Amino acid sequence: MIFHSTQLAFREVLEALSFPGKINLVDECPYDMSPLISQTGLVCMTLLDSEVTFHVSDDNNEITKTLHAYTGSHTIEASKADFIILPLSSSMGVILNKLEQANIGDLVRPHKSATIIFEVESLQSGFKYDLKGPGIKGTNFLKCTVQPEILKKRNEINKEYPLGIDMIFIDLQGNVVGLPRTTQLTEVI
Amino acid sequence: MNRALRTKLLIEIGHKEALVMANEIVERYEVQEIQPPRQGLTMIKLRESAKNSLFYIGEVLITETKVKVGNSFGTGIVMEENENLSRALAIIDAAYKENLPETVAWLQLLKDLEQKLQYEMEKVKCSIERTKVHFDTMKI
Amino acid sequence: MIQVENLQKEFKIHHINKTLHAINDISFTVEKGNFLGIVGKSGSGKSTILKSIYGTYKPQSGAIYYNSESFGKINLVCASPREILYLRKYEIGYVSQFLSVMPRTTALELVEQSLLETGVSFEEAHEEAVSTLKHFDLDESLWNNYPNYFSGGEKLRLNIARAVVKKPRLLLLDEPTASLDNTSKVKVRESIEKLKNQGTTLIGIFHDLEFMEGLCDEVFTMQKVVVNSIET
Amino acid sequence: MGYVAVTGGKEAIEASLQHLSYERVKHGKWIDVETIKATMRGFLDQVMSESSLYSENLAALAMKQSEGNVEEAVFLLRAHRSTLPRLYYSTVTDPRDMFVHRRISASFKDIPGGQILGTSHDYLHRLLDFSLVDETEEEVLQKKADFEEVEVPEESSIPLEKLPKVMDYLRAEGLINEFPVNDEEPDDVTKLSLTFPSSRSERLQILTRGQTGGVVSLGYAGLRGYGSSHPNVGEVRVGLQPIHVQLDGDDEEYYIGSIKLTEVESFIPANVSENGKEVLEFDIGYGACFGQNETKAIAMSILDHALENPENTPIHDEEFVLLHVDTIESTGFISHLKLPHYVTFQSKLEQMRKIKKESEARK
Amino acid sequence: MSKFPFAFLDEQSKKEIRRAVLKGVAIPGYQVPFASREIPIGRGWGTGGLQITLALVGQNDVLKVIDQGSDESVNAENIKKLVQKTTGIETTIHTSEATLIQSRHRIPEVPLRSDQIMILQVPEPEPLRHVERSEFKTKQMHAEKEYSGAYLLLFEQIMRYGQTSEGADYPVYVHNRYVMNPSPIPRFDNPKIHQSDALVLFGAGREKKIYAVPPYTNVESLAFDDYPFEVEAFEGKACKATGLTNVFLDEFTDEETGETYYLCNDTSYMQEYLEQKRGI
Amino acid sequence: MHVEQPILQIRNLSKQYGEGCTNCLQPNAKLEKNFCPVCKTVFACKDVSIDLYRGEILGIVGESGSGKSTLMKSLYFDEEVTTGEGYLEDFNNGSLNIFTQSGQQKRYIRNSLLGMVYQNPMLGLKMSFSSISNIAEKQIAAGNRHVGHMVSRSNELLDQVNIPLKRSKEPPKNFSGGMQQRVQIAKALSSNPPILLLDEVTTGLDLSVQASVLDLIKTIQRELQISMIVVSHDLAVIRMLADRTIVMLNGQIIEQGLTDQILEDPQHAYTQQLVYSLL
Repeated sequence: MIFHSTQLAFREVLEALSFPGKINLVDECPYDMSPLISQTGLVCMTLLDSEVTFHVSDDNNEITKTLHAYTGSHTIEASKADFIILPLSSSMGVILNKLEQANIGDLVRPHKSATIIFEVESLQSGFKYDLKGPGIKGTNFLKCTVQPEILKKRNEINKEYPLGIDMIFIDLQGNVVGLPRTTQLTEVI
Repeated sequence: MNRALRTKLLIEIGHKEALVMANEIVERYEVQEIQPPRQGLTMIKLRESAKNSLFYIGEVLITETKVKVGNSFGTGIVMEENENLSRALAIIDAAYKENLPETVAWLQLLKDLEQKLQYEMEKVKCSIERTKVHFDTMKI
Repeated sequence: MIQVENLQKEFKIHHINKTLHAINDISFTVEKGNFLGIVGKSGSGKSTILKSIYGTYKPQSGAIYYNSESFGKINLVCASPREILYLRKYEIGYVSQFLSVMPRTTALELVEQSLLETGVSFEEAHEEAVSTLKHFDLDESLWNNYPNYFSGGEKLRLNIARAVVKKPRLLLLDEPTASLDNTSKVKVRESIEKLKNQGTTLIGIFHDLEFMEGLCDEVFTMQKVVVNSIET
Repeated sequence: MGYVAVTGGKEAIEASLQHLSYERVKHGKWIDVETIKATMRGFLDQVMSESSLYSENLAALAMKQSEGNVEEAVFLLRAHRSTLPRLYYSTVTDPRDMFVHRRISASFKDIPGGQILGTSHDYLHRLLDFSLVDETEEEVLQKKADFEEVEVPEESSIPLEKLPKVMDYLRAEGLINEFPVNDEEPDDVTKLSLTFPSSRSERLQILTRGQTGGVVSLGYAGLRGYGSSHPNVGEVRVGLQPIHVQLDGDDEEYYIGSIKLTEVESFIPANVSENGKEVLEFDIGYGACFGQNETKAIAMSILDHALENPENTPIHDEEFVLLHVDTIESTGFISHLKLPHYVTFQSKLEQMRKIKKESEARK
Repeated sequence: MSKFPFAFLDEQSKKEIRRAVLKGVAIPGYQVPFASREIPIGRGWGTGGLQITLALVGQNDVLKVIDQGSDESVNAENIKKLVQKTTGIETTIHTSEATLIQSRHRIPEVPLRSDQIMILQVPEPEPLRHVERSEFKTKQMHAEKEYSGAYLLLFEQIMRYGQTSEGADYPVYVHNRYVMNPSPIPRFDNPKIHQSDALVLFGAGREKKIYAVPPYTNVESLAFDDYPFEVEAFEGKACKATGLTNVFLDEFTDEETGETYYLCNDTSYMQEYLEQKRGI
Repeated sequence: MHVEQPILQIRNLSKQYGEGCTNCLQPNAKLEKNFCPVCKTVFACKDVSIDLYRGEILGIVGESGSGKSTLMKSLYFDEEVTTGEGYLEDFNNGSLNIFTQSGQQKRYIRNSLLGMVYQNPMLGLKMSFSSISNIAEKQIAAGNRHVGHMVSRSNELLDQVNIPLKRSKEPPKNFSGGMQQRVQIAKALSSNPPILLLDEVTTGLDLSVQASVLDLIKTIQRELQISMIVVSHDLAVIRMLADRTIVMLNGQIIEQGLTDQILEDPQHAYTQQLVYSLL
């Protein structure tokens, strides 16, 4: 039953955002969601429906069509989207551009900001970042293939708390890591 | 005959007919049930006359069925819980989409239903008309 | 110290659509430490000159050059309100026969405040205020009373005390002795002389010419009574 | 063990529920759902309107289960609603297309189409009819037959499916402001939390699903001086409203049935300035709800107008009105006071004792 | 007639609640509005907490429900029964066995773990409601971080009584940004939310708000430098059954002697403690 | 003498209610007072520029509807300006336009750098909280978290505004209008803001009460060297308090200068009308 799968996926995502940096594993989606990573598809099915909007960067409409079919959610330009989905194929320029456009909410409704669902190669190797903030006992770290420039951009966007974007990273193995706006992130060189 | 009228006739006055029509199709064609009859809601969007805007007045309980006949999908929606009628309407809907020859024959049947509905409504209207207040102008 | 050139002032009164000419083409110079007395008939525009120097009136044309300690030579006709306020606080004093004060301020406080706003310490201000009030023979029982209840003479002495206590560089006197008895006049005269000796420049209008005797270095006479012409 | 813990709720609940069930059956009588549906029209209409769920079958079942308690019946339906998927939105339905069964105007005597009384309690002498005590099936069938045998005109003369509106006459005269058609998608308070300032669609939705008693009380308070919207009922219409849906990807509409609807337009004099001059015009207060609930719809029209014109009185205060008319919210919160508050009470008690002790020590 | 979906709510409703929960976690202490479904228990009877539980719960969860410190009080039983009826999951009274703990007015005495989620039922989520009754204005105040009103209430109490008089539901500052009502838990439980190992979620069904305190988040009870926050003190009092003193106590009167005595408010904790003692 | 820097600079502040139209948005628009007869837009403030210097009292005089109260409300962020800039020397050294700051920043400016005394004490006070709490509220807002300090500061201010300390725990609703106004002033001052805004503070008070409030304001200004903007329709109040005065009419500044100059040598027809009706 798909609702058992989405329930489990939701709990993994919730745990990931509650403990930034902690690696959680999501099951594969029972449906074919390619070219998305299967787990990205399942996460989308867990969170999206006709009441919210999404935007897929770098898409020839295939992902958009699939997501609409399975969730009933509608696509919209990046600046207005509740969810921005950055598939693995997205180039650095596109990613920076979409992040730049993402809705950060306003002071009365900071929850109206976009959630970024970000596909990456690996959440276990690559650049190393120090994490601090709510959900983290002392400090934690994150190793991932996300370029420092992108996370620098993220820090810039999130400068006036409580405004900002929240990110859910998913890698090729189906690992999930959450990065809410409250997490302070610095690259370890 | 357009779909709105057709569905109206079958729902308001042609339950029996709908089941018969659907059976004709089931007997002759393969009918695939894509969505077995299920209950759900339809939200009603109303036009209000003060500012000419729209609002939601509430939901109505419906039973919905989706079937596939040949290459065509058909939908049956009916208020309240009524699985049989919902399924029948879905099959009839699919039959029309698929342009099955039976639908041609149904036209007369539907026209008879239309006449019957008009007759019934006329009766109701006449009865209601009795409650109209007649103001007579006094002669002075 | 002060140089008035071709000063002209008129009042345009909009609702009756009239223009009143007050003074026309007035020029004179006062050297530092000198006392200029202005004489002339009532309505000849004597006060207008003082009020133009003090900034209360805006002249239409002409210039009033004043050698300020803070700003150097400054044309008071074009000075900004903030500059005028500064000069009033530190350099230019003005005494008229009217006393306008806050309702709940005592005589002593009034004189003290005059000094306090220039940044003097409270102790010093108090000391100076006491000696000045003593000098003007203001009855000690009045010191902690509100001036609104004072007699005309008492008010005027207080008024002068308030201006004099600051030892202004330029003091404008607009008929300050008009309603004073003779003893008071003497006190005023004494204190003016004292100021003068300390280097204060003075310009004054006095009703009684006797008072000016020996006090003024120069007298400027309003040559002719300017007729109030009416334009439509 | 000699201690008393606050446990043992489980058995008590079971027993209490058994008592509850027993109440319904203890007289050995029952009523079937079909009978309720057939004979309790007023109840069904009120429950469907307050629960915001149009289904006579479910409303009748809810009534049976709740033993006729409206509050409970509405609650059952609202909760049931949460288990059902929202499958469709209807296409825009306009009460101009209503098949009118009743239409009256308090503003004009002779309106085109006429004053049609239809079915109404208005002119009923509220005398208990003791003949109903022993009413038999034969009598019921006889009464039914009697009505159906009354001779009616051969042809109808009033276009009940396309009855003109009273306000159109005032509009034609320029006495009512004409608003352009506004097709902006309405907000839906069942899907998105209400925020203030609220939108018109949110206000109307909350009022139409509001508790009948609550909406009527507030409307009444508005009339009595706690508001300044004093209406003249322009038109009350009751009838069957056809509902259509548009299926994804199809262009042809689909008829799904008709619902009974009450609609009210109230005329409320209002100052407007035109080219800098003050003139008097009529504003419209709008009320509409499921079923035949005329007082509710009229009260709604008063509140609609009051909320469109904010003022510093409760009836014109959107937060005051909209946050307090929902039956589930008000009855739920009032009844929650029955829940144990041992911990909060203990905490307060401790604080009070401490304050008292210290204040005595200070004396 | 019809069967109910798993965990009662239809999937779309759950999605909305889940999204609200995630935003709540991302903005600690901020009240995320949500539509709030009607469910089969009364508004004000824990519908907010229950909706969160229903949106979170899965087949592998073990649920504990507490009301006023007791697992077997009527309301707790009732909620537990509903979840069980619509999901078939296991329930427990032992804090350590639960994955989800829904509670009204208490946080268990047994320390929570990071693999547990605490869900608190909230009757009034707005800490500024007593300062400002308009929702529009309180939202603005949160937006501007204008919390002088919340402190003012405490200040006024100190002026009147010489100390604060807030009982339960004592407001807290979360992550140094939002002032939040911790739900009517006693002040005794406030420190348990600070740097908690477990995620704490708050649901207000009637007021239609969801908010959260993630694990390891700073939660300070409002106080002044010279009037520090104090929890309820049961000075010189101990649980009659266990002798424990470092717990929240319920007050009882012995019907026969008229004597006042105290027992642990957290009954499952008391039970576990007694069982363990007997075992030794 | 160094060049004096204003503590507050307002540049081209405008506040309009309504969208404006082709009639009223052109330079020489035909307006009825400050109201556009075509689109009903109200131009409450139009292109107002002001400098306020440290320690001075600036008077703003004008009839009701002249825009003076709107100006005050805009300065205190009670109203949002339509266009215009504002710079406070004590906020980022006057480098940032205060009107375009975020809600959080504006709240900080309002709480810490400004004090406001409203004509209606209901707007400035919580009538059922004790007076001492009312005064503390402003200190709390400015970040004070020490009850003892706040109490002593509040008592000091109550003393300064002549309210007996034994009444400090009474709520303002028990007080007379003049006392309420004095509590408001104490509250506005309690966080030591460099700028105090006073909006018709003596309007509606008895003459003797008026005098005591005016005296209090003057004393405070002298002793604390606070800058003030005093708005009044009453020239007598302005004469008593203000060093410099601005005259507003229909949302615009029509004349400004030294207060005695405005009173004795008014230039503008409207000012003359005001002054002549006073004298």
